[in-house]
Amino acid sequence: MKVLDQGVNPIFMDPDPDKAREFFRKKPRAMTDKRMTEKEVVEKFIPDGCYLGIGGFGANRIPTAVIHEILRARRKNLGFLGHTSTHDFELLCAGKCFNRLDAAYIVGLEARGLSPNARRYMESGEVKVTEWTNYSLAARLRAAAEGVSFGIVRSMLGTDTFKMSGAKVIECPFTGKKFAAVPALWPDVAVIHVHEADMYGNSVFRGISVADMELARAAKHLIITAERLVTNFSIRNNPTATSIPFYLVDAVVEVPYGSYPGNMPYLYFSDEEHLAAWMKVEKDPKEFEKFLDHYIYGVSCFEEYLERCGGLKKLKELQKLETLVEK
Amino acid sequence: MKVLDQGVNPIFMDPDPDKAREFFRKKPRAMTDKRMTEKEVVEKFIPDGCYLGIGGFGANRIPTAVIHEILRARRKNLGFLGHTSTHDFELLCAGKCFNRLDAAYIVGLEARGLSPNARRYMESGEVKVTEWTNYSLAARLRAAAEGVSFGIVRSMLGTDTFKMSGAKVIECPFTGKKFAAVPALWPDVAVIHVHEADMYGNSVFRGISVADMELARAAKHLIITAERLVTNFSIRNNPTATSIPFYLVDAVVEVPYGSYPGNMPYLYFSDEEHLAAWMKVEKDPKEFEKFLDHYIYGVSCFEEYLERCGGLKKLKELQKLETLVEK
Amino acid sequence: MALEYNMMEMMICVASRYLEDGKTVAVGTGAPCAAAMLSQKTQSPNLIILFEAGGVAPMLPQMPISVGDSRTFFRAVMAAGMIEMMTTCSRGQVDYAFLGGAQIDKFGNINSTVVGDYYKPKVRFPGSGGANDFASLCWRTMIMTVHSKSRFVEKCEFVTSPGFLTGAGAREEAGLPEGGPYKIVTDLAVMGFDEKTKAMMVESLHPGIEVEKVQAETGFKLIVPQKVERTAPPTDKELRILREEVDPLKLVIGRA
Amino acid sequence: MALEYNMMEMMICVASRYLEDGKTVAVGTGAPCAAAMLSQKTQSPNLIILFEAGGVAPMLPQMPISVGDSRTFFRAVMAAGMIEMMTTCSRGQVDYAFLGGAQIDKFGNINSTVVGDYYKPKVRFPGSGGANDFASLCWRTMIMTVHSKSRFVEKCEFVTSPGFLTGAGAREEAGLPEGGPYKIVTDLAVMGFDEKTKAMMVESLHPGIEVEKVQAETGFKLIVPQKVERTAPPTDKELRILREEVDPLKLVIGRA
Repeated sequence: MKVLDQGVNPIFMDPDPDKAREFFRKKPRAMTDKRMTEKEVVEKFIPDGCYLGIGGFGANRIPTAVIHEILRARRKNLGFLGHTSTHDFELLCAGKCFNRLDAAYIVGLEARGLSPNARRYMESGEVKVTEWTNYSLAARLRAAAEGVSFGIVRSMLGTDTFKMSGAKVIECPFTGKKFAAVPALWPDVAVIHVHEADMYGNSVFRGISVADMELARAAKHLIITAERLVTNFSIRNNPTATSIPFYLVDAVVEVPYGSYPGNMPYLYFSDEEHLAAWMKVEKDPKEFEKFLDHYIYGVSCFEEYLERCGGLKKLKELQKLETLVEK
Repeated sequence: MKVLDQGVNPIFMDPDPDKAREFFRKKPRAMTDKRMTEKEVVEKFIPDGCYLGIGGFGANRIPTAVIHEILRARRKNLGFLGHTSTHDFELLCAGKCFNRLDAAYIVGLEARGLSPNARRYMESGEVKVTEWTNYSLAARLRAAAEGVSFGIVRSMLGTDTFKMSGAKVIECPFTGKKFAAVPALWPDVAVIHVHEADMYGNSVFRGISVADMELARAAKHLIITAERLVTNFSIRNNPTATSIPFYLVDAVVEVPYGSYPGNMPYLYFSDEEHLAAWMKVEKDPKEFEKFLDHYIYGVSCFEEYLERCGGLKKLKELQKLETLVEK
Repeated sequence: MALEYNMMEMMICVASRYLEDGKTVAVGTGAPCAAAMLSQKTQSPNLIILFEAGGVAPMLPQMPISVGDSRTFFRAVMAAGMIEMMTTCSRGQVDYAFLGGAQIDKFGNINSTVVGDYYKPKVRFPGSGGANDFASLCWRTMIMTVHSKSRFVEKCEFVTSPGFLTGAGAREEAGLPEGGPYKIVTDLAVMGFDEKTKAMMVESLHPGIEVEKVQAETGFKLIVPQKVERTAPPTDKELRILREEVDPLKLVIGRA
Repeated sequence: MALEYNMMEMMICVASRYLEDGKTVAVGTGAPCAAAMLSQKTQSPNLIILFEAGGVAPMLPQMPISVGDSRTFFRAVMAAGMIEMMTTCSRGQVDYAFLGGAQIDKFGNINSTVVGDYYKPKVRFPGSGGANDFASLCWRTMIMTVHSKSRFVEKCEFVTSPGFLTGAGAREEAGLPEGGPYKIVTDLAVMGFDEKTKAMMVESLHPGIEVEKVQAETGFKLIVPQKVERTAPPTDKELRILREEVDPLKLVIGRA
């Protein structure tokens, strides 16, 4: 195929669909009990150097418990999918966990401002970056989910975002129109937080799906963290609501309040005080180290972190904020 | 782009995404009352010669009332999207409504056998046909829904299905692998039957979506028929369940039992007796004409058709069959 | 004394044995669905049944009439859509698919589109539906059909769904992913494909059937290896489950 | 006497007037969202607000903090996903999108990625997020930003999101669909783009601002047409609705 132009930055993962097929051919499909702890899933599915994707939208429906565990396990040299990553990105930068990055939205926390530490890390030159957009990165996952090696979008054309990407400009064989072709992306592992899952991994989330439908299907290994486990009967009672079927899933971790300090739609709002504390303390690297020790490295489990952040009383406040019963 | 091979049959609809954009630019988006009768929608949105797509799966969740109205309005020279079309196809063949066809699954009614009249019509040479598969036809709709001019699949390659299609073989710019490129398909109009819709067109269906997510987004005009109308409040109370947003929709027709004689998941099963009667009477063209007069041309509205088929008593039986309360 | 059985029961029981536990199978209505259900109730309790229109792992209360009817997602774990199912095949997560057709040739290609001239056909059949997609994208295509000379032809008049196309290397050359026809279960025998040439080969003869009979009902020269297996007849257990639990209304097994 | 207002209130009120009734607008958090909400409550009750992460036409109870937080689909008509929203843009069904950025150049290109060397940046910003997608796919890109020489540059150091690229014909040449920057609303003026050259042009000066001031705060030569409009100041009604209904907590309008 004639390539009219192409981005200069590396494609970190092999877009060969037949290699992915070989992997998926061997991936176990039986409906078995997949419950694990966050420690176990990091140990088993997130080794040093693997390429990681995180579900949700930065500080909304994120699998915080597993990300903390990645830091505690001192994981290094990961590849990371920077698809509207905000607090998740801030966390992984705090642990200097990754050294290569597909970037669509990074270092910022949307209306909250920019993370000083994430900026330091990204300005250090220690991280190899390839540029994308939110849609083109979602389209890379969609192509992988479709079992093909590329997808096409009309974004990026003509810009430096394209130049610093790994995309190529091609022509439509029917119309001659130009498109940006983007390579399929099969992350080694993805972690997605949901409202409900059964022990086999059948998962339900409420509200927006962001890019999680595509991420769940593209990832070679998939870890689900769930606000609560439900019976398989409950799943089968309303199959229309299932977003992720069991055969995509490798592990299920039950984590109530698992998206804290992020927002979990219909359950609890984000803890803006705590997120602001991060941004503030990051300005001083020394203080930031102590802060990380207190909230992450020095705690043994996610529940302990929740306690240190204010425990049930704080969580009840966030629940009130979320449900807007008075509105 | 280098084309390695290509199908010989016509592409009936222009795959230019910019022409489609121009159309959608002007399509009204405001949330207005779109309720109409089946007569009105056929009059307004389904003129002779237009290209039509039908939602659901042949004899499952189909918009029977509108199809009957198409016959009664003696529509001719339509283009038709033969994506697992069974009873809907049988109906349109009975009216000789279309003369060009994208075919993936036609003339059959799955386990029920082949429609004698549909076969006669398709063997007459009166219909221009281009061959596809269920997936590649869905992929054509998906490409249109994405606003691009083509999609790629790994189906069809090496077969006569490809040869008699309008697809092209291209090479991936990243891996050199071959794919079948299929042209985007924007039908002029689609009709989809759903469980619930509000007067603006926000629509919910339960159970499998077949290719309706893609069809709803690809069609230039979209007609929804709904088992029942619900309030906008009801839609907003659970936005996760919405499959089709109002701005895609041109008209909403309330048709209880609207998928009859097809199956409507969770509400009523297909009327196998009536479907068998079709197959039987089709063998004799003379008898078939009388049959059509009795059930379609000679009735004034869908409710009258339901009455002639056994009315509420029959519908109650089908409801019993569907819900399987005893299981 | 063992139970008697008809040829449809024979085909279903034999086909069911090829479906390994813990694997995924995309099925159509009728005999394939019966074979998958039987396999679940005998050797492969963790066999996962998928339907192309969107049903995932239902607790099938009875035979579906359509691969899109509500039975196909009765108490399913997911009610999805066609793109979901077909891309699951494309990703390499569907192990088996079942096909039928009007003609099958020596490389396992299938015709379910037309007999006669394409533009003015003598007989028009449904076309691919999802068959070409399954045959292209799943790892192993299973075929169940009655054995006759008019069905088993040297070369299909129209190749709707790919087997091994023109033989060894042809799928790769066309760009198809790894896969292809696996077993053909008929009322006479089970056929597989020669590793090297990808041509059809007799693997197992049903009780009372000799290779000559199979060849006589086949419109091309079958490969007959030195050692041909003898198909084990349906067991009483298989037959009882098939008749009492899988198809009590005899919708499929009554057709033989 | 008319109410006083700050520059953020000015920008929001002015931007809100460009959003026609019955159209769709993709918004981010902060000022763009406030402008869209204000427009709904004044001239454009049928304006449809979309969020890139999936929220469609919510009844916004307050300013979202994130374009993916639960406010963005509070009592929405649909809670979809990002591909749904971006393909809606790509199909041509989204009329307006709002962007911000660190730099904007005379053809309306935007930099929100890096200042300095890309591989070892002096400042690393978030990158495109959905901005490049919106600027590529929506019909009219709206930009709200404070007017200063460091922001309005001759040429962006890095073009994150396309304006008219290098000028007339460049979007078409690159393969982008029709679209591009529409209005730039700053604290000093409203800029548009010259029909022929696609270069930035002053359209309307805010109260008390003269064209010299705007040019002085701009790092390239602005086109000044013979007739420049005078921006109508925020009305009392606009200000009251903005303060009481849209942003009572002063999350955005308190930032000026």
